[in-house]
Amino acid sequence: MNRDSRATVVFNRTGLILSRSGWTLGVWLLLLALLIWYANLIPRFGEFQITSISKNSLPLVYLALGQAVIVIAGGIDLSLGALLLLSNAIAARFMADQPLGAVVVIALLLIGLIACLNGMTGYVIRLSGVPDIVVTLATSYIWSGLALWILPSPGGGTAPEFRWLFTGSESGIGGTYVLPVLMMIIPATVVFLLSRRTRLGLSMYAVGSDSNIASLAGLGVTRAKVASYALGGALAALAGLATVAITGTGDPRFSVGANATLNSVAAVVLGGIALTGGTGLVLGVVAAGMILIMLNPILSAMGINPNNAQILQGVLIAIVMMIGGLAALIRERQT
Amino acid sequence: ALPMAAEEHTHDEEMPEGGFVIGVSNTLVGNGWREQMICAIKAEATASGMVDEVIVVNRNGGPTEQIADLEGLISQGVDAIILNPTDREGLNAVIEAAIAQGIVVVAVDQAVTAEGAYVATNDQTAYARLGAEWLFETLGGSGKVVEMRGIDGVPADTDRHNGFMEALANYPDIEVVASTFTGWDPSTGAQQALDLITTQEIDGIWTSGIDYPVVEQFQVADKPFVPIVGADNNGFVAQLLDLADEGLVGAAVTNPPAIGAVGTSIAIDALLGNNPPHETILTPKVFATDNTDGLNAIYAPDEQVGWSTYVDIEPFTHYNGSADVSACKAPGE
Amino acid sequence: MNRPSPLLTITGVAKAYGSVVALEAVDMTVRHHEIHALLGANGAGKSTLVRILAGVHPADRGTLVVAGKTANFRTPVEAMRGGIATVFQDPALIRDLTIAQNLRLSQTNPDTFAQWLDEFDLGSLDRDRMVRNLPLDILRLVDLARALALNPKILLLDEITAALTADQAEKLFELLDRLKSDGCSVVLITHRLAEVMRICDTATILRDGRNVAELEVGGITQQELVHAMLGSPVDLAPDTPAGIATPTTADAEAVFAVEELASGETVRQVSFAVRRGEVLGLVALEGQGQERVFDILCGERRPSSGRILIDGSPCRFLSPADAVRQGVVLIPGDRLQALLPSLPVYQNLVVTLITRIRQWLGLPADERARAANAIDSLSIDTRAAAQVRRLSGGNQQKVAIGRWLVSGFRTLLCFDPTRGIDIQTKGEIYALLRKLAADGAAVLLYTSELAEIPLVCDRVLVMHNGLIVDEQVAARATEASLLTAAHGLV
Amino acid sequence: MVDSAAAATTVRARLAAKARANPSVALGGVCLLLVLVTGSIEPEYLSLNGARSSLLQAAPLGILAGAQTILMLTGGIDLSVTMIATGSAYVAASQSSHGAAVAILMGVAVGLVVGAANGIGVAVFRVNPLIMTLAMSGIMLGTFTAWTQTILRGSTVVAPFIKELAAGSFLGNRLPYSVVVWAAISLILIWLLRRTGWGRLLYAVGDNETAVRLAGVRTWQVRIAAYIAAGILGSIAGILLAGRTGAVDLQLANAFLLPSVAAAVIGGTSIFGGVGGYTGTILGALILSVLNSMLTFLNVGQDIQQLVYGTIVLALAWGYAGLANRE
Ligand SMILES: Nc1ncnc2c1ncn2[C@@H]1O[C@H](COP(=O)(O)OP(=O)(O)OP(=O)(O)O)[C@@H](O)[C@H]1O
Ligand SMILES: Nc1ncnc2c1ncn2[C@@H]1O[C@H](COP(=O)(O)OP(=O)(O)OP(=O)(O)O)[C@@H](O)[C@H]1O
Ligand SMILES: [Mg+2]
Ligand SMILES: [Mg+2]
Repeated sequence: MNRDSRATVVFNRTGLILSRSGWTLGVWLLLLALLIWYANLIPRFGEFQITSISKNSLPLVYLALGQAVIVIAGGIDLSLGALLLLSNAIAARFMADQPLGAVVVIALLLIGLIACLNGMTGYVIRLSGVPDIVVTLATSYIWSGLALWILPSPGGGTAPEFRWLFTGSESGIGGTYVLPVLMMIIPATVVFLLSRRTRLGLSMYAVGSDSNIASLAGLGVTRAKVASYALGGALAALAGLATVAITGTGDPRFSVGANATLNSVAAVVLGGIALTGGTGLVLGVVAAGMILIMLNPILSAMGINPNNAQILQGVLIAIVMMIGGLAALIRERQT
Repeated sequence: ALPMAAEEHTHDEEMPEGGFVIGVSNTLVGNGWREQMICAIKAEATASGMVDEVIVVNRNGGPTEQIADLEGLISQGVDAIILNPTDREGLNAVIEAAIAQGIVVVAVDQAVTAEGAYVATNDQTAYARLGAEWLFETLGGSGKVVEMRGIDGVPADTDRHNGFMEALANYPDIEVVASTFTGWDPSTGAQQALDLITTQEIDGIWTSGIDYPVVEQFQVADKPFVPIVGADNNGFVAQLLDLADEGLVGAAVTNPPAIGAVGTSIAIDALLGNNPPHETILTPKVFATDNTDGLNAIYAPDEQVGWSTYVDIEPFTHYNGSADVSACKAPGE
Repeated sequence: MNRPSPLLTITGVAKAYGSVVALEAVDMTVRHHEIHALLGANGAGKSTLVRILAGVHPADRGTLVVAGKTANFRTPVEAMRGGIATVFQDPALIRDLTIAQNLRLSQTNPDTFAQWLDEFDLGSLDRDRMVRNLPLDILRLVDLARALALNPKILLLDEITAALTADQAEKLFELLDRLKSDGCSVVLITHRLAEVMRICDTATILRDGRNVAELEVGGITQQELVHAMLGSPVDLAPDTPAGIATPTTADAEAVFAVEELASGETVRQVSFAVRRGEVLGLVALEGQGQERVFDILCGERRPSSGRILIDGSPCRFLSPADAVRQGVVLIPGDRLQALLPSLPVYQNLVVTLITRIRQWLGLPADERARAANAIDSLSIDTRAAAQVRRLSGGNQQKVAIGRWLVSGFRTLLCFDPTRGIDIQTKGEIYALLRKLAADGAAVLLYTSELAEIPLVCDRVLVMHNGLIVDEQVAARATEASLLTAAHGLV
Repeated sequence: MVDSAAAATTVRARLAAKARANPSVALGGVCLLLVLVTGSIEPEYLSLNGARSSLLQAAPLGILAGAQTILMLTGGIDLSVTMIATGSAYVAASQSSHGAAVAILMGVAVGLVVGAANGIGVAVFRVNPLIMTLAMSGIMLGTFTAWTQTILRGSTVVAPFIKELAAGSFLGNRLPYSVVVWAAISLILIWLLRRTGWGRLLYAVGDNETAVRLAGVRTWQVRIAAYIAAGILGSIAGILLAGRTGAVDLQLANAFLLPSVAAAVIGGTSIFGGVGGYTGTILGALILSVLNSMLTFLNVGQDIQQLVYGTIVLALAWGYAGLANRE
């Protein structure tokens, strides 16, 4: 009897976790299915492909994690792509021909700097009462301008060991998959634990869910907001560093940043985080980011021409979201 | 020095006779020039008779996305890759990895510095220099001109700006009264042109390819035309022909997307073991309003305004002019 | 002079929200070992005072002295450290998190919390449940237990009993008595004067942002309390008292009826009919399926079986729009569901007039007159009419009712329309419901205040566990008879 | 000393109060200030020609921002509106051989269809508008890229009538027709928002959809109509743009996406719905157009341009929020 009830508890608990993280699981399964499909489409699927997929997804995964944290705390950041540009530009400009030690110092400083910059953005949003989307739209111009000013044309570089750290190879290609996979798992886990297991993380959920209630409950709304933007900024800086590691150069083009921002929002939504804030797990976002990066090569391997691939990608996102919407509707009607 | 790849090839003695698979990587969707480039690649592949399949990957993105696409093409086992690179150096590692696997890699439109890669580009410095020289000459060596550039920080724009400045150095009496960035965007360029021609005395305009919207603004503002330099856009060529009576003087400088076909032709040559030169740089041609026959020859009345009219590039291309390119058919399609 | 100094002294506290003056100047003294009632009509400023004491908003003027020390709380945390714990008028729990996570956020000791919760037999409540899935009464008790876990010197309770069932309230009162003897003072806000009479020692009465009286509860009657609150004596019964169902209503045809309505496990078998000119009451303990019944009747949800009949002919509601077109309209329990908070009162009232595409390109010619009529007949206080969110709760409730007066209806579904409403407004609402019925409407009224039943209804149904278990004639129904039935003891 | 300081504060307070009571006046002041700054950079700008050129630019932007305004009032947004504009322009241009009327109708049909699809996605399937329209923009880009090589192949020179409508002027070449089109659309929009049931429902749905649904309104109809209206406005803006540039390619309206949102926001429309109006948006569009001209005349690199643009947009939004929140 005692055993029984414990079993029920465990069962209920599993059911609870499943129902609450169902979307996250679903996205990971979708990624898995796509990869298996892909592996069967191409002549050989081995370490090269695994490394390729994991390292190439890094920048978007970082950016999407950052966006996820900000969205969970009730914001949205259209400047993340521009911050990626800025980080990429500064890194490439100042890391070129530097020894590893200096490169690491620059990387750490850069993460701190951009975290501060974006934390400031979060503070301005609280202070001014201007909606997040507007403030970050404006700052996206400012950061892109700054990136272009620092690195007027593509170029610069970084230390080979630094490239190895993110890509598993000093040349940026064909290395071991262990490092890129670790570089994906570690930050994702850290962000996940931070968001679910610490008070600061939970207060981000709280503020995103209802900032009035959060302040009634005695939480620092401004602190949570600023922290979410700072964390998002730090992750955008990391994305810029990953970019410099993968490409070995800096590229200050506005369009690259804008494109990255839109992808990060798409990954967040696909990853199961509602743009209304306060809900969702950041882990789904990792798979969603990988899907968005890999979809193009996969569709091409399926023999789909790029225009149709473009259409298909849009349709896929829309349909996934429609299924989500319908599911919510049906749940509401039934329970 | 020949790269390792050549060595690998030597031990399958008999050279392949065709049946190639060509991968194409592009990172700008919906851009007319790039679309025409892809069509030129397909048309040349078809015309060559040596290619079985052209696999195109295309999306909006930067070097990171392009690396993912290139590695995808490598995984698919293509024989050659033609890419319009997003970065001069950032793709080198993956390009060199492809070459190491025996894949022929041709960078078109923009150069890459990867060892062993083939490069086929239009000479952007010359593009600007030739056009600017024509303009300054037409103005009699003195006057106020506007430089309408592309996107700040993009290598092609930097090269063109350098070419423009080279030409300018020889004409001390030419004054650049304004220098704008159109972002290669027609509506932005149109607005800037309108702002400038309605407020300033201007004797000539050099554009980095946003040309027909600028000509259009003279009509909007109801101002007399000034000499203008543009690219070989069909719409601009049509204006040069049609508006000559109304006093339009101008020059179209070629910047052919058929560079994609050139790259294809080089790739096939390389696959056949013909060892083509690693660098091919096309020097632009200038078609000015005083050369009506030349303009008429490149004008393609059935094509869209953004169509680059200069499609046949001897000795590289084998298709049958604009019609084949515009059909945009890869082998087997 | 060895009388101990008071625990809390408030002097001259004032607060304005923009142009709305919520508190003009309030003085109040809470002594040690007392339960202090804070009374006043809707909008008198009670919750505003609570928010100031709790450190949510700063006061514009005035001083707070807590246990002899001048306090200047800038954040809720500072107030908590100063010994003040608060249960606000609306749950202060994050809906998207679990209870455990909410506790974590507020750094509540889970064991102490569990002990307090157990006072209400909720010790086994699953901490991993999402707050959004919990019923309101549980949420209020969670809020309370969380506040108590702070071990406060002063406990502020803003209308906590409004959402509690009778036995929960009873347990609460026992608990408050014990707290009092343990040295904690309580400030209790409620609109139920019986509760004040039952457990409070002292009452401070606010009217229009000023304290108008401080009374020892021991020596006075409810009528005197009401008089102090409103400044004039008020008759607690409505103008047109409901009698035993008059022959006319008994014979009148059923305007609206349901037959064997069911929805999953929640609603198992519900049949009844509301006649023209009748107010039909419905009572139930918390969570017996009454919410679901209302959801189905208003078209928000579809039943798993059963029929809805209007004038005897069956009809299906796919959405509230269908119901509204048949004249079946809802005043929801949560008034936020019926209001456009940032729009003016006027827009809120006339929104019911444009429900069809063919009305999109114009505006009804008589809408101004209709809206003015509704404002008049409900005497809505329009001083803060530019944004409904700035109205007091009672006036908001009136707007929620008023929008149906503007468009007209045949069947009115009211879900607890007097929750959190002051006594005068309550009387007005009773009278209004009677009048609407007298004018030919059919009214279905769910209420959590059993004392209302004989005042407004003709008949009353009692629901228990998804079934209608009893029907009584309202005039003869007593709280005891209704409660017995509501517990399923018939 | 103290007195004058006090006087200064009261004056400022009174000014602030006035600005709050009538935000359009404050925005108009900002616009005027920008015009003067631009004029100080390029004196010729302060002429009839300068004004005409700014208005010509503001017209399509203002119309696109009108689309965003309608949607933002309901708590929505349309990131596909510039793709709709481009697509409509493309269709109109390629159908120009059939005459201007057919071309315009076909163009507007694009906005209608895409708008309806967006609306169904958002209103019926409850997809977040940001994502729905982002996906739609990708779908359209792919579709039109494919179509330019197939069914839409051929000339994209626009019909003379459209050209005249978009770029021509009358009254001695002073008043552009496109500004007249914009003015007409503005009047219709303002009328719709202020004087019709649909306009009222837009605000209501943006404020609290549940309350509107419980009031008996089929809110999905309101939303779908809003997306269709936005699509049609996008089409009109696209066709005007096509007329301006004389011919069309697939990048035609790209540059207007973020400014169309910014113009509505600067004009005081809340991105969360329920608050705002088109009058402010008109001024927002004018401000951004003047700002663009200013950047052209500044003759600086794109880095500095982006810095200036971002800073001014932020300052304007902040200033406006400061006014609105001070109560
Ligand atoms: N955030 C706010 N902004 C503007 N006005 C407000 C705000 N909160 C309250 N008010 C106004 O202040 C006055 C007092 O409100 P308060 O909530 O304190 O009343 P109350 O006595 O608690 O009423 P009830 O019994 O209905 O809860 C009301 O007129 C109300 O409209
Ligand atoms: N649930 C629904 N699903 C699909 N279409 C619907 C739905 N309800 C209404 N429609 C359609 O929407 C349009 C407008 O419907 P609506 O009922 O609001 O119009 P109306 O002007 O109120 O007409 P009527 O007075 O006849 O009810 C009609 O074409 C109708 O068929
Ligand atoms: Mg209150
Ligand atoms: Mg109907």
